[in-house]
Amino acid sequence: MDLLSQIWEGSGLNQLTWGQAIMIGVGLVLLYLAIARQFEPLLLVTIGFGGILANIPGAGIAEGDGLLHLAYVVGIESGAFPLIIFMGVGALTDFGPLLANPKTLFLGAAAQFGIFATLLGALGLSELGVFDFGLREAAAIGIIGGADGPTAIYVAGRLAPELLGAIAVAAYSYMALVPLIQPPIMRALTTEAERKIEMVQLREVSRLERIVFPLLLLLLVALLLPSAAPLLGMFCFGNLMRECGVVDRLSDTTQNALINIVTIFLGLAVGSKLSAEQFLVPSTLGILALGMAAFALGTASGVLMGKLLNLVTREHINPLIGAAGVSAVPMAARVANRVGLEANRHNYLLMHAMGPNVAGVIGSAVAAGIMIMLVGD
Amino acid sequence: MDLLSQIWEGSGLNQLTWGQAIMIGVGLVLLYLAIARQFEPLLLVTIGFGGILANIPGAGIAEGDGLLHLAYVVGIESGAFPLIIFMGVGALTDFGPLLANPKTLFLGAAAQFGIFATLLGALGLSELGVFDFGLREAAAIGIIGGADGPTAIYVAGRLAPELLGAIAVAAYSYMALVPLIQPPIMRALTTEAERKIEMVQLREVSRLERIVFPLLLLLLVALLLPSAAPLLGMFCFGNLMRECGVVDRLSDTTQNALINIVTIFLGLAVGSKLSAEQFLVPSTLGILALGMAAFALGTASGVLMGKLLNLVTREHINPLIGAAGVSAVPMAARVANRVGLEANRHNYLLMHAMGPNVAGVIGSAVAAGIMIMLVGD
Amino acid sequence: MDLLSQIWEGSGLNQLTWGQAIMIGVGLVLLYLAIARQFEPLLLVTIGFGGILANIPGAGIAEGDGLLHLAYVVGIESGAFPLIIFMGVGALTDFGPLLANPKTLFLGAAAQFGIFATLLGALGLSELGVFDFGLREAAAIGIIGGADGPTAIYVAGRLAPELLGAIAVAAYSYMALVPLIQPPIMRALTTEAERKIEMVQLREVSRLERIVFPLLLLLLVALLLPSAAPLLGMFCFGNLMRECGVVDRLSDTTQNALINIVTIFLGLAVGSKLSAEQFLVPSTLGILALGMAAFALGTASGVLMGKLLNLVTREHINPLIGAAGVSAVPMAARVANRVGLEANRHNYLLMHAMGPNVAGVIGSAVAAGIMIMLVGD
Amino acid sequence: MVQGLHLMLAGMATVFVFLSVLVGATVVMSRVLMRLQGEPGPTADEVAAIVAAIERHRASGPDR
Amino acid sequence: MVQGLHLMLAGMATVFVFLSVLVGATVVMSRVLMRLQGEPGPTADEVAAIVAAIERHRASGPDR
Amino acid sequence: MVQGLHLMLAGMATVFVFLSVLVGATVVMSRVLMRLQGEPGPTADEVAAIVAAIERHRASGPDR
Ligand code: NA
Ligand code: NA
Ligand code: NA
Repeated sequence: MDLLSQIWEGSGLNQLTWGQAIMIGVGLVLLYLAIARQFEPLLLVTIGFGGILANIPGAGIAEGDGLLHLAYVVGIESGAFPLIIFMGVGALTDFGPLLANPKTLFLGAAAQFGIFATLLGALGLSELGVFDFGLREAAAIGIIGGADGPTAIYVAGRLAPELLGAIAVAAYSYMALVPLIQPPIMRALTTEAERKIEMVQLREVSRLERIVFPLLLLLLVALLLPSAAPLLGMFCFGNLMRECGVVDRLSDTTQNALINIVTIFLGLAVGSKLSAEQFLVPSTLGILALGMAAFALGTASGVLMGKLLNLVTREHINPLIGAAGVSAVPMAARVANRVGLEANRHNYLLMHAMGPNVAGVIGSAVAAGIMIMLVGD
Repeated sequence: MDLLSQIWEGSGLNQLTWGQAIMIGVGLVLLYLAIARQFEPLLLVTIGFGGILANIPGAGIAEGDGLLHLAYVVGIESGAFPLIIFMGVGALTDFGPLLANPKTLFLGAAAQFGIFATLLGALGLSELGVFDFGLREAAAIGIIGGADGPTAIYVAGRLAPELLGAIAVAAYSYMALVPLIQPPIMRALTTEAERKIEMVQLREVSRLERIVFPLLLLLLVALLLPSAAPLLGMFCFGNLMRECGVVDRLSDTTQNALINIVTIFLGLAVGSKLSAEQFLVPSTLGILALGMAAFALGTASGVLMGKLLNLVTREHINPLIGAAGVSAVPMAARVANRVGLEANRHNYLLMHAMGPNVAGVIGSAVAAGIMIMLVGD
Repeated sequence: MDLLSQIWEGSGLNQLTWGQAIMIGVGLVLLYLAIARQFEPLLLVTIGFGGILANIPGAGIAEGDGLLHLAYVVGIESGAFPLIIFMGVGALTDFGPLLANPKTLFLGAAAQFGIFATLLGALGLSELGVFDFGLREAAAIGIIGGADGPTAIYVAGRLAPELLGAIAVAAYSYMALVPLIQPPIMRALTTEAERKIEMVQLREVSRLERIVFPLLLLLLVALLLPSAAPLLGMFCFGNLMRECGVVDRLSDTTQNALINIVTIFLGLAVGSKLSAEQFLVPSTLGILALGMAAFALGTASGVLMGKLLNLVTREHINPLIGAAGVSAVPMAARVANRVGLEANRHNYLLMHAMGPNVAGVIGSAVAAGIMIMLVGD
Repeated sequence: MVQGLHLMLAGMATVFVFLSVLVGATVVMSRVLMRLQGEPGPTADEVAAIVAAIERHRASGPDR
Repeated sequence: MVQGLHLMLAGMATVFVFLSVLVGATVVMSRVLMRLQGEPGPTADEVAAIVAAIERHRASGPDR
Repeated sequence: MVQGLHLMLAGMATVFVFLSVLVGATVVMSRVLMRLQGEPGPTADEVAAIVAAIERHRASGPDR
C-alpha cells in the first residue's frame, strides 16, 4: 500500500545516516556525563538532548521553522540568550571577596593568557597544516579558555557560528573536568611551602561598596573597552539589581525563573548546532585539544601570577587561588580549596579563591570584547 | 461636533455586528463554564477572555499588530507554544504506573481509534454533503479524540488553522465533560463482574527506569516516526528534566513559571481565532458533533481493548481503566476510579488508570505524527 | 602598532561625546534617586541603567541588533510590554474599595482633567512659540498626568515614540514625587473641617461582585470605547484571573515571574530611548514642566470633585481622597491617608482612597483610548 | 489650540460619560447580585415587615 | 472516503506497531536495569545458596 | 601567525591595563566610601588625638 511505503520512507530506520546515528550517540554520552557524572548538568542535559533532537532524521527540528532553529535564531544569533544568562550570573555573583582583596583581579587577568596563547596555537597549527582555522575561528576557540559558558557562546555566535556546537560542548565539558585538569598543574608549579600559605581573613565589605562596584566597572568599560559593554553591561546590571536592595523582586526573578527559562532554550539552541556535518569533522578534535590546552595554560598562568604577586607585595597570597582565575565558577574555587586542604588541613581557601574566580569572569569578558573589536569586522 | 461624531463612529454601539455580539456571548459562556463549573479553567478562562477581546468591534486586537494576533503568529503559527506546553506536561508526568504495567500502553493505543474513525466519519459526511471537510480538516477534527489540548492545537495549527478555534474549544470542553461522556459508555460495555475486577498492587519503579524511559521513547520515535518527534521529543525532554534529578531548578521552572506564562498566551492566541466569520459557521457544529463522537469512540475502544487483553493475558485488568486511554489527564483516570468504586467500594483504580492515561498522551502524539506526515504535505 | 591604535580608536575615551557623558550622568542620577531615595525603584533602576547602556559610545546596544533596541522593537513598538504589565497590574489590583463605594469613580474621572488641560497647555505654548509640539506630542505629554507608567509608555509608543524616554522618566519621577507635589495643593483647596471628615466603614464586597466587575468594565469598553480595549482589556483579564479563583497558578505567575521579567526588559527598552539626541533637547524641559503641571492639575481637580460630590450627595466623603484619583497607585492613596491623619489623628483614609486610586487607572486608560482614537490616525 | 480645546471638551466628556455609566452599571450589578445571593440580605426586622405586608395584602384582596 | 479508510488502517496499524514496540522495549529495558542494579536483588537465602555453591565449586576443583 | 602574536600581545596588554585600572579604581572607591561612611572609621583614640590636634591648632592661631 502506498501509505505504508510513505510511512516507511518517512521513518528514521530508512533515513538515518551514520552521521546522525553517531551524533545521537554523542548526545547520549553528554546526557550520561551530565546525569551520572554531574558534569555541568544544567547545560549538558539541555545541550545533549537538543543534540539528539537535532539529529532525528527528517524531523527538521533544527532547521527551517523547527523549534530549535527558531530558538537559535531568536536567542543566539541575536546574542540575547547569552546576554540574559550573563545578567543572571551577575545577579548570582557576590563581589564581596573581590572587593575585600582587589589585587586578586590580577590573577583573573593572568589566567586569560590561556585564551590568547590558544588563539596563537590555533593559528600556528593551521599554518603548519594540522588544522584549518582562520583568525575568527581561532579567536572563538581561544575563548574556551575563559571557562565561562555564556561568554564562549556569545563570542562563538559572533565570530564562528559554525563551530558553536563544538565550542560550547568543549567549554562546559572542561568546566566540569576542572577537578581533574587543574590539580596536577597546580601541584607541579607550587612548592609544598607555597601551598601551605594561610591567608588573612577577608575584611567586611560595606553595602555601599557593593552597590558602587558594578557601576564603577560599567563606567570603566564604557571609557576603555565599549566592545565588552554588552556582556559586562548586562553582568553589572544583574549585579546592581542584586546589591541595590530596592528591586529584590526583579533580582529574585532574574536568579530563578528568567535564568532557568533562558538556560533551557539556550541549551536546546546550542544543541541544534550539533549536526553531523558541523560536528563530525576533524576541526572538532582540534577544538577539543586546543580547548584543553587553553584551560591548562590559563590555570598555569594564574598560579604563576600568584607567585609573582608574592614577590612584589607584602601580604602574601596562596598561589593556588591563582588557578581559580580561569573562572569556571565556583568549581575552580572549590578545587583551589581542596588542594590547599591537602597541604594544610586548616587552610580554607574557598572565600579567598572566590575573588580571582569572579575576576576571571570579568577578565574573559574583557578578552571577549577585545576579540570582537579586533577580529569581528 | 466633529469629534463627538468620530467618537460615536468609533464606538462599539455603532460598529458591533450580530456575529461579534454572539461571539462575545460565547466567550462569556466559556468563562461561565470555566469559573462556575470548573471546566478546564486554565484554558477556558484564557480562551474565553481571548475570544471576547477578539470580538471587540474596531479594536483590532486579533488582527494586524494587535497583541493577540502577535501571540498567535509567534506562538501558534510557529508551533512553539503547544510544544513548550507539551514539555511542561512532560515535566508534570509520572511514568511510574506505566512502567510498572507496560501492557496498559495497548489501552492507550486502542483509544486512538476514536481519532481515525472520526476522520473517516468527517470525510464520509462530507461525501454525503452534510459537511464540507477536506482531508486536512478531517484529520484536524479527528485529533480532538486525542483528548489532549496541546496536541490538538499543534495539529490544527499545522493542518487547518481556520478551524483552530472550534477545535480547541471542542477539545477542552469535552475534556471537561469526560465525567459525563464516559461513564454511560463504560457501563454499557462492561459487565458488573468486569467492573469489580481488582488489580494487583503496582510494583515500585526504580529511578533508573524512569530516567531511561523517556530516552527509549525518544529513540523509538527517531527510528520509527520522526514526524512525531517535535511533540514527543519535547514531552520526553520535560520528563527527563523531571526524572534525572540533576536539573531540578529547570524542571521546577518548566512546571510552574514557564508553563503558566505560555498557557496565558496560548489561551489568548487560541481565543483570537474565535472570530464570528470563522466560528459562526455550520462547520463548527460539525466539529462539535464529530469531536463528541471521537471522545465516545475512543472511550469505547479503550474499554473493549481492556476486555480483549483479559482474553489473552494471565494477569487480568479492570477494563474500566481502558477508558482512561483517551488521555484527558488526569480527569479520565479519576472517572475510571469513580466508576470502579461504584461497582466495588474497595476497588481503587486510580493508579492503575494513570498508566493508560499517560499512554493515551503518547498514543495521540503518535497519531498526530502520522497525520502530519501523511496529510500535511 | 596598528592594533593598539585600533583599540584606542574603539575606546570610549576617544569616542565619547558631551551628550553621551551627560546622559550617562542622567542615568546615574536616576539610579541614585531609585536606590538612595527609593523613587519608583523597579522602573527607575532599569530605565536608568538602560540609559547608561544606551550611551556607551560605539557599543551600539540601543541601535541595530543591540539587545536594548531589540527589546524596544519587540516589546514597546509592538505595544506588548506595557500591555503585559497592565495585565499584571490588573492581577495586583483589588477593586473591593471601588465596588464598596462606586461614586469614587467620579473622583478618578475628574483627575483626568490634568491630562487634557496639559494637552491644551502644550498646544497653547507651542502656538506662542515657547515649545514646538504637534497634536500627537501634546497628547502623549498630557498622558503623564495619568500618573500611570504603562499607560504613558503605551500611548507615547503609539503617538510620539521620539519623546518616549522623557515621558517615561517624567511619569515615574513625578509618581515618586507625589508625596511632595500633592500635599500643598490638597491643603490649599480644602478647609480644616473638610480634611477632618471621617468616612463610614466600607461594606464587604462579595466574591461574585469582584468576578463580574472586570467583565462589566470590559463590556462597557467594548460598547463605548473600543480604542481603550487593548489597555483595559488586558487590565480586566489580569483582574479576572486574580478574582475568579480557578486559575490561581496563572494569577500568581502573572503577579510575579511574568510582570518582573517584562518590567526588566521594559525598563531597559525605555532606557534605550535616553539618547542624547532625543533627550538633551529643549522639549525635554517642556515635557518635565508640563508633566508637573499635569500632576498638579489632576490633583486639584480630584480634590475639587470631592468637594462637589459633597454638595450633591448625602453621604459625605473626605475631599482629600480625590487627590488619589490621579492614580500613582498606591502612593497617592497613602498621601491622602497621611494628610488626613494630620488633620484628625483617628482618620484612616487609606482604604477609602484606594477606590479613587484604582478609578484613576481606569480613567487614564479611558483618556488614553480617546487620545489614540482621535489623535493617532 | 482650538483643536486642543475641542479635544479637551470631547475627552473630558467621554471620560465622565464612560465612568458615569460604569458607576450606574456597577451599582445595578451589585444590587442584582446581592439580591441573587441574598447577601447581606434583608435583616430579621425587614423580613418580619415583609411577611406582615404580604399577610395584609392577602387579607385585603378577595380577588386572589 | 477510501483515502480516509486507508488513512485509518495505516494510522491504527502504525499506532499499534509503535506502542507494541514500546511495550517490548520497555519490558526489556526494565528487566535489564533490574538485573544490572540487582534490584529487587537476591534475597538473603539466595545469597546463602550462592555462597554454598561457590564453596562447593572451589572444594571440587583441583584445577583452580 | 604574526597577526596572532600581535593579537596576543595587544589582548593581554589590554586585559592587564583594564584590570589594573579596575584595581586602582576599586581601591580608591573603597577608601573614599569608607571615609564617607566612617566605616570602620576612626577609633576612640584617633578621635581623641584629632580633637587634641584641633584644640592645639586653635590655641596656636590668633588669626582664626
Ligand atoms: Na574566565
Ligand atoms: Na490521547
Ligand atoms: Na490615572
